[in-house]
Order: sequence, then structure tokens, then C-alpha cells
Amino acid sequence: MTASTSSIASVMAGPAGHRGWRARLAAWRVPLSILALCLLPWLLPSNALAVNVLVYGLLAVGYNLLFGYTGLLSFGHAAFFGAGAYVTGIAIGRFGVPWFAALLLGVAAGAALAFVIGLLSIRTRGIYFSMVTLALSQLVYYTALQASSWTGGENGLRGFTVAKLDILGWSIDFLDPIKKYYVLMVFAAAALWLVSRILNSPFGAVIEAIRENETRARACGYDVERTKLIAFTLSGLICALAGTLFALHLAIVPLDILHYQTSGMIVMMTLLGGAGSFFGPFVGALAFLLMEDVVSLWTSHWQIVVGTVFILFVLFLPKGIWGTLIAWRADR
Amino acid sequence: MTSQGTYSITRRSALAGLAAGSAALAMPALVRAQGESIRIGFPTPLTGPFAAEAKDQVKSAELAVKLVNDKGGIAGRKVELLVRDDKLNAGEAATRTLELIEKDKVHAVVGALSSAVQLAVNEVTRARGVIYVSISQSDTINEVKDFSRFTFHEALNPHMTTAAVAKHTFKPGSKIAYLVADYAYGHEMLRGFKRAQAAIGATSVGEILHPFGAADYSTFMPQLRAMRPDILCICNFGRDQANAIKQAVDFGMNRQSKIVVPVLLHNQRLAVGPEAFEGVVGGANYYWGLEDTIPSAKAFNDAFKAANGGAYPTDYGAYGFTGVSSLLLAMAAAGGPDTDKVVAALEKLQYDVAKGPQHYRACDHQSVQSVLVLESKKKAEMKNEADLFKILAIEPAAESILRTCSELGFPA
Amino acid sequence: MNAPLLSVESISRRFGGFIALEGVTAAFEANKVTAIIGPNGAGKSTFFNVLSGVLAPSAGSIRFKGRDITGTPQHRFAHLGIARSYQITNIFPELSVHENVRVAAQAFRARYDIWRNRAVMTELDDRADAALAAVGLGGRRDGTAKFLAHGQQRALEIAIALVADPELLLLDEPTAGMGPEETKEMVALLERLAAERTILLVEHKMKMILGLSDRILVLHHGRLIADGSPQHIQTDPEVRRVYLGQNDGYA
Amino acid sequence: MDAELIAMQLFSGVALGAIMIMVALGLSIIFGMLGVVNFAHGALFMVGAYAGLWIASLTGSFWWGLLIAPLAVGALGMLIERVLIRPLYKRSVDDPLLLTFGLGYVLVEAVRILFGSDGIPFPTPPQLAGVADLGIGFFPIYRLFVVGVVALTLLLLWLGLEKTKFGLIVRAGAKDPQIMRVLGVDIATVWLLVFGLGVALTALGGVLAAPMRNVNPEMGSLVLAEAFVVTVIGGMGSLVGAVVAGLLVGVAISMTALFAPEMATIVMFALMALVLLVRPQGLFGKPTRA
Repeated sequence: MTASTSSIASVMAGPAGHRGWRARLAAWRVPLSILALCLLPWLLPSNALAVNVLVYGLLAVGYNLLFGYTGLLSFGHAAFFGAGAYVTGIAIGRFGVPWFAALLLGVAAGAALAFVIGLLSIRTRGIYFSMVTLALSQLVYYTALQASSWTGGENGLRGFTVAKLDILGWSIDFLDPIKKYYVLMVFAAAALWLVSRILNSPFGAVIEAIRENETRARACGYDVERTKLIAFTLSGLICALAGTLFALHLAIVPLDILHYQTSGMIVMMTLLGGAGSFFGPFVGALAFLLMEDVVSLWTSHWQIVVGTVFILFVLFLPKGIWGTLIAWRADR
Repeated sequence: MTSQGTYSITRRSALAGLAAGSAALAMPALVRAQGESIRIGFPTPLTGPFAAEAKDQVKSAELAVKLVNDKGGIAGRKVELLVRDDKLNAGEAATRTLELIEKDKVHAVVGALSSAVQLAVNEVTRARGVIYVSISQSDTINEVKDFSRFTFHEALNPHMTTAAVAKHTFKPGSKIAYLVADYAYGHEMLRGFKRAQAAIGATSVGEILHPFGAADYSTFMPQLRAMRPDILCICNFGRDQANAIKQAVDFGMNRQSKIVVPVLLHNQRLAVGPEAFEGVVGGANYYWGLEDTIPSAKAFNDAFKAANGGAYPTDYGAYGFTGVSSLLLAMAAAGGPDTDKVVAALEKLQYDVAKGPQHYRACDHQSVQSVLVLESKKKAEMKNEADLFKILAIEPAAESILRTCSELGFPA
Repeated sequence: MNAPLLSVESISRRFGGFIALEGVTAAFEANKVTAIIGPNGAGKSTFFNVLSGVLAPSAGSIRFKGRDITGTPQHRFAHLGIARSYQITNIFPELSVHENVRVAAQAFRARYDIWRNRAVMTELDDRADAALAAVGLGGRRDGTAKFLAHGQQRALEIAIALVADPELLLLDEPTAGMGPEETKEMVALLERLAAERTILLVEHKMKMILGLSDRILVLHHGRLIADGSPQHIQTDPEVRRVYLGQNDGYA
Repeated sequence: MDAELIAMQLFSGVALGAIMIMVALGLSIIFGMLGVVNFAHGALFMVGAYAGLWIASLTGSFWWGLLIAPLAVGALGMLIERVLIRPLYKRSVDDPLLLTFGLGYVLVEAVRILFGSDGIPFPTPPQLAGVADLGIGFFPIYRLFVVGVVALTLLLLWLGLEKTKFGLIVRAGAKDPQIMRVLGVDIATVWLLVFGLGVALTALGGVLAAPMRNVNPEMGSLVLAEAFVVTVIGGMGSLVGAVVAGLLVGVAISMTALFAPEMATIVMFALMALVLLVRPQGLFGKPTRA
């Protein structure tokens, strides 16, 4: 009921039909993703854009775990992205915590926040779930706005630039765009591997079952609420990691990343690429950011282009770019 | 019955809007970097609520570049302006600035309208040793925490504007009420006004903090009326300011009190109309009417009008001109874009490009400049569409109207 | 009489002011097939929903294997040994037929394990295949569930329930919407199941019930109005009165 | 704190709620009947304000703008329903939500292209300028007028729903969409009209708000957030809920403005979170089952 099931139809690299090539693709999805990420900075117009694709792609992957696989349309994921970013920034800038520990703290904080918001919102359904997540994340936004002595308020959090990374005795120039990209990519790759693992796990089967039919899953003996809460928390954890990478990359945390428009953007990216598919969110983030980047150089009215593309996708390609490709390939 | 034109969209009629839309398609942002040229990055919010201000900034900045290029550029090199849309979003601005530095290899960055964007750009340029001339009004950027050797502040700050406005509106014994946007910039304005209020001997009858970005202020008005102030200080910016003033007038506040704002915005006044703004007093960095007394203003107005079909430059637009001009003057003095030399030249620079003499203070790199105190005209008094304000006073450029270096945290 | 597998003690269920079920008391022995009948709106579905934990009773208690399970969350019922099918087909439409059953089997093995690869749990595959074979869907294991014919989807639903190896199987109109041919196959399947399990079913098709059931309960307006063998029910005057005028299939 | 100020504050809360009610009603009626969560609702509010301004500038009269703009934008709404939303009815509830989300972007940008990205003055109609003495304090006459128009609209809407055949169908359909099929009503036409009605209501809200808040392309985004809050608190699809919640939120904001003014925006989200945690379906909503 809550799931965008029609959009997800036959996208999953699940065991249904055409098993051969899809199973092979599924088995190789993590190495293939990492290969694509390695090539990314050399294919895109700028490194800054490549890092954005990395960060927002990961954010969409985390979101997809909840929206695409569990079938829950959250409008509050900006909160976890922001929590990861803020906690990492505050840990480094205010407490002088080493970057790696700050990263872990950011992820932990985002996951904890997701657990709390999940706990409060899971029991509502359908559109109410979307609205509660939206409302709670707006509370997080206003809290960050008010707590300006900690967060910098509307001015954003600053003063935690990491210029050098010390890893096991190596010192890496973190201002060098390419080196920075590959350091951040290692974390994104690890997260992709984790997500792939979750999707292959028994738990991965359970969330898909819940997306498909919550009532049935419950009758089968699954505690639907608890499973959703775990999925929500895991999803928040991945999004928080994206947030910490964002903070390390830009060395600022703008308040806007907590705004519900960020949540809307995550949904758009996920849908554009193809919800419920492993590669979809990254493809969506890439397409969205590239489109925005290219179109905004061409006209300041880029939003009309982005909005129109989005409408056309919902109308004609509800499976998203990747989902449509897969379905098209499956029909051969 | 209302007369024809009361509800008017003639100023930006549908057709003009379409023309503007297609003009925007041909934005100069696509100019490609070339080996020999001196490149200046210019992030500004081309989309969002301050798009009009941003477009004026771009026009003014382009004019500054054109004037220099017409005279043969700097040390024989052409100057190129790379305009980027920061979308009024600090994250976007930081990303664009990174692109400008890493990919377009700009020699300097000028721009930013909002305080958050300015601080973000500053953070990026500071870490990478790139010159940045900021043109956003904020007190935060002056403080030692965000100081960068490479950053210079062309814009006024709330401390300066509030001091100037208060000096010409507050009187000993005046009762003053404050409506303040609840964020750093709002608090800075309040702090500035209250400092001036104490010095002048006026008294505060109440302060109301309102949520940043609110559309409706009606729920604050009964309280403000009940305070019976002589002066209502509205400490917010942009749309917030326009809505707050309009609703204060709707509630009849202007009959019992003088409405005062730290910064009177040219484009907001256009967007709201003369009726609501009538008699409102506020500060500004620039108004084209300066041309009667200041020769450089006349020269700037003439050049701007010639380049833009007779349109007048605006306050925020002028920042684009003065900011880029000061940078280019310093580059010319330094004989090229070498960062250290340009920083040294900027620190020594005395310039008068549009509004009288200016220079950058040594400790915090704040531009010492005059502050205008303006009053919004009645509709009947306006000679033309651009004749919006009356200049009440010009507070001359002096370091004494800035916070002291030690107060900002700089070592003596 | 053996100790009953399941017993309900004067259970009631209200929805606001509406009383859907009132004071129903009954006990069900192991290894028997019991049918619940009644006209539309008699409370059969509510009764079933209470027995499978979907709804908590407003009053009264439920005991399963001697243990009070009133108020137990629904998802625990499968683990107690109570599985059910639904009146309206209730499967996982986008998953493969095999995965539909495998994921049901997995509930007893791993529910929150996010780490291992589920492909190594081969015994679940085997159990799923066995359940599919038992309902005659072995040949369709790799198809997508939503593309199955209606009757096959009903069978799949029973396979999903069956793979839990439940002690008590609750079947809500297993032949709803089926043609005569499909119904015949389903009845054959139910007969095979009846040999080894305790079954409670709601059904409209009287002929089928009379042939299949050991015992019949009749609900009317939320109350239990008759309880006995098929022969007894057929002659019960109260039941005859209730069904007068709407003897669809009632012969 | 004197009693007059509190009474005044209560009244301004009610006046504030009036505009929210207009927007929330449209949102709720569309959701209740069509199951569509209209994310373009705020943008249509803004389009209503611009349409009102445009018509007022053509005719020289605010009153024509007030009358015609809602009808024109309502017609635009019907066009949107017919072309963009109708193909999605067979799909999941998320699809129309996402489509209208994109549509909101398009509408805002289209207005920026047509009318420029900064705002345009929208003066208070001279007949309604000035303040009135309510005995407890002064209040702008125009805002009193807005409260009156909203009350009148509510009355007309109530009469329309209670006394007409169309109203009967709408009420029945909002309770149970299945029943319409059973009754053999031409659902497509009813949905078209309901969508148009919902959009016309928000457009009327836009025209009414314009003289208070100025007109700019982004004016809808905050309003959308408010309308969602009101609709969700009242219960999605419940018209009574939208009215009650609109007043509730308006008063909550005005009372917060008195005691903790900087919290005046956050309070409505807090209220919504609170209501949903206690009553997940909202105050007047029907419980949903998955």
C-alpha cells in the first residue's frame, strides 16, 4: 500500500525471471559500482561535481533502502544527512576530534536520530508517515537554526577545515581535489558494500516482503514495525555517512541541508534513477546533478527544466532511468 | 474605484519578463577560460528571492570588467568574469567556488549576497589562499574567527548601517521598539541599534524576535502597538523586511511611530511599492542620487545607464561594481594577479569608484566608506520610476564608525 | 475428549458502537476440520481476525495449547503455530513464486540478520520447494507471483501458510472466486491437508463444507447459533431459519 | 499581560487561520476524493495571487481579480487533472504526489519567467485600506474583510455540500470512493470538478493574501507547509478538520507570538508531530489500515 510498487515492478535483481544476466549483474554490483566511481572524476566536468555525485548518490542509496526496498516514503531524510554533517563538523571544529573518529561520531549520531524519528513515525501509515517524518525533520531544522552557538545557525557551521589527513602514518593533502575524491570514495564504496550485503541478507528479503505486502509479512510471523524501524535506522545511518563525507568535503555545513527541500531532492534523485534498484540511486544523483549543472550554466531558469523532466519521468518512465534500462533489457 | 495602474505589472510586464527570460538564456556564464586572461569568479544568487539584486550585481560587475578591458586590461591581459549561480545556498556556493578555483583556476573571487554564502565562500578561499572580495553585509565576517588574510569586505556591515541610521533618527528619550529576525544577521542589527540607542540616550520599550523567513507578521503587531514606540526598528532583510513593513503599515503603525530599518533595499521598495514604504528611513551603501554631490557616482551612473539601456544602478548592484573595481585597481597596482602582491596592494589601496573615498582597514580588511541614510519618498514626490529615496544624510567614511580591531578579537 | 488445541472463551469484538462478535465460546480439537459458516455480516471475518491475532478481542480470552494468548501481537501467532490465508488473495505480487514461500519459511530461521548471505540457507529453498510441490506449484517456482492464474495464487497462499508447518491452519474462503475446475483441485488439496493438520475454514460453498468438515459452527449477528456435526447442522431449525431465503448453494 | 492584548492576539490568530483554511480545504478535498497529495498546491496559491494581480491590472479593479482569478486558476487545475494526474490514478499514491512536486517547480519558474523573480506590489484596495477599532484594539479593515470572505466561502461550500446533488456525491465519495462506482456516478467528471474546486479555493486564498503579503514567486512554499500541517492535524480528507485545525494552528501561532515569538513557526510543526503521535489519523481523520 505504501510502496511505490508499480514503479518498482520487475526492477529488482530478485530471483524472478531472466535470472542469468541479472543474477550475474547482482553478484558483480559492488565491484562494478566501485569501478564506475573510480572513473567518475575523469568523466565529469569538475571534481567538485564528482564529489557531489558521490555524496548525493550515497545519500540516495541510503534513502533507497527505505523507499525502494522497504516501501516507506519518508520526507525527512535531510535530518540524518544533516545530523551526520553537523556532528562531524562540531566534533572536529569544537572538540578537535581526529577526522576519522569525527566521521564515526557523525554516523552514530545520524543513526541514533533515525532510530528516534523512526520510533515516533513508524506507527503511522501511508501519507501520514510521510508527513510525520517531514514534521519531525523540520523540528530538527529549527532546532539547528536556534542552537546557533553550536551550529552557527543560519550562517552555517564553519571552522573545521581538514587540510591534511593522517592515515597510518601517511599524510594526504586533503585540499587536493583528486586525492580528496578518492579518500571519500573509499568510504562510499564501503557503504555500498554494506548496503549490498544487507540486500542479500535474510533481512533484505524481509523488507522486500514488507514492501510487497505488509499484512502478509505480518501473518508470516515478521514483526513489521520492528523490521521497519531497523530499516529506517540503517537507512539513516547510510544517509548520515553521506552527510559526514559532505562536511569533510566542503568544510562547511550549510543550514539548508536540513531543509525539507533537501529531502525532496533525495526523493527526486532516487526516483529519477529508479527506486528499488541497486544502481538506480547513483544513476539518479548523477543525472540530476549533471542536469542541474549543465542547465544552470545555460539558463538561470534551470528549475523549469528539472521540474519538467521530473514530470515526464513520473508519467512515462516511472521505473526511473536504471529501472527502465533493466526492464527494456529484460524484454529482449 | 481604483484608477488604472494601481494594480500594475507594467514595470515587469509579461512581455518584458519573457525578454528577460530569453536574455537569461544567453547569460555570460559560459565564457570559457583562456590561458592569458585574468579570471575572476563571481558567485551570486541568480535564482531565488534575490535574483533581481543578483542580476544587478552581475551587470555592475561586468561594467567594471568592461571599463578595464576597454583600457587594455591589466598588464596587457584581458579580464574575464565567470558568473556562477549560488542559488542563495551556502553548500551550492561552496561547490561553485571549489569549481572556480580547481577547474577554472580563477585568480580571485568576488561576490555572495547572503551572509551564509559569504561565510561559505570565505571558508573555501581561505583554506586555499585565494583572494576573495566579499559583498555581503554581515558583522560575523569581520570577527577574528572567520578572518582570512585573503578576504576583503567591500560591503557595509550592520554595525555601520545601524549606527548611521540611529544617529539620524534616534533622539534622547525616544521610545524604541524592535522587531528582529531571529538569526545572526538580525541579532547583529539589534546589537548595533541598541549600542547607538545607549549612546544617544534613547530607551527601548520592547524587543520581539520573529522567526526567520516568516510571511505573516500580524501576530506581532498588537504587541508592538501596545508598546507605543516613537520609533519602530524592523531588523530583518529582503522579503521579511518588505512583508513586515507592509503589515506594520496595514496595522497603522506608521501613524504612531517612525519606521526605521538598517538597510533600505532598492529592489524591495520596487517590489512592495511606494505606499507601504512611504517615510521609512534606512541605510544604504549606494543610491544613484549621489550623483548630485559625488563625481564618481555620476560617472558610474552614466556608464551603467549607457551599458544597460538607461536603467539606474541599485544599491546591491553597486557592490558588484565597487567590489570588482577595487580588486582590479589593486591588480593593476600589483602589475598582475599574483596573490601576495594583490593582497598587499589591496591593503594599501585608496579608491573612489562610485561613492567617494574608500579604503580597506588593516586589521579586518573592512572597507571604510560612507553610509547613506535614506528616506523613502511619497509616490507624489517621485520624479520618475527610479526616484525612490531622499538622501537624509551621508555619514562620512571613518574608522570610528567601525567596531575597533580589539573588539573584533584582533591583537592590538 | 482431548484437551483442545484452541479455545475461545466468550470473546466479543466491538467497532465503536457496532458489535461484530458477542460472547462466542468454542473449543477446537487437534486434527479436525472445522468450518465456520454464516450469512454475510455474521462476524465470520471478525472471528477469524481475532483467532489469527489481527484484531484483539474487546472482551474474552483465547487459549492455544492451554496457554492464554489474548492480546499477543499478530506476528507472534505464526511462531505459536497458527498460520492463515486470506479471503482476498494476499501474496507478495512482485516476488517470484519460490521467494513468496521461501521468505515465509525464513521467518522461523532469520528475521533480523543483516549480515549473512541468504543464499547459503539452502534448507529454506528446499522447504519452499516442498511446500510448492505440496500445493502443485512446483513447475511455476521461478515465475513472478502476480502472473499466476487466480487459482494458482490461492494455492500459493496456502503454500505460504503451509511452509510454517503450523499446528493450526486458518483458511478464509480458500475457494473464493474460483471456477468449478479450480475448486475441485483446491478441495483435493484441502483433503490431503486435512489428513495431517488441524484446519479451521470459512466457506460459502456448502457442498464442499459438508464433505470436508468434521464439525460446523454457525455465526449469526455476531453470535454462535449452532455448533455440531454437518448432519446436526443441516437439521438445526435455527440455522434453517437464518438461511431461509438466502440458501445459496445450501442444499 | 492585559486581557485586551490576549483577546487581540486570539483574534489575529483566527484571522491568520482564515487564509490557512482556504489553502488546507482545497488540499483536503482533493486528497479526500482523489487520494492525491497535491504538492503543487502552494504554487497554485501563488499562481492565484499573480492571476489576481494580472486581472486587476487589466481591469483596474481588485474586485474583478478576486472574482475571476480563482475561476481561471480553477480551470487551470482542471487542465492539470485531465492531462497530468488522470493517467496516474491506477498507480500507487506516491506517483501523483511526486508528479505534483515536479509541477510545483515548473509553475514557480514559469511565473519567474513571465513576471520576473522579484515581487510585484499589490496594494490594498482603497475601499478596504485603514484600520478599524474593534474595541479591544485596532485591526486592518482588509484583514477583517478576508475573514468575512473566508466565512462566506465556507458557508457557500457547506450549503453546496449539504444541499446539492453534487455535494451529496462528493460527501459520499469522500467517505468511500467505492460507493461512487456502485452508484454509477461518472467519477471522472466528479474528480475533474473536485480538483478544479480545490485549486480554485487555494487560488482564492492567494488573491486574498496578496494585498497582505506582497506577491512573489516563492510565496507558495511557506503556505504549502502550513497547509500540510493544517490538513494533517485536521485529518487528511476531512473538511471540518481543515477548518478546526486551521483555527487551531492560527491561534497556536498567535499565542506563541505573544509568549515566545521566535518559536512561532516551529510551534505548528511541533503541534502536528504531537497530534500525530497521539492520533495518527489526525483530529477528524478516518483511521487508515494498510
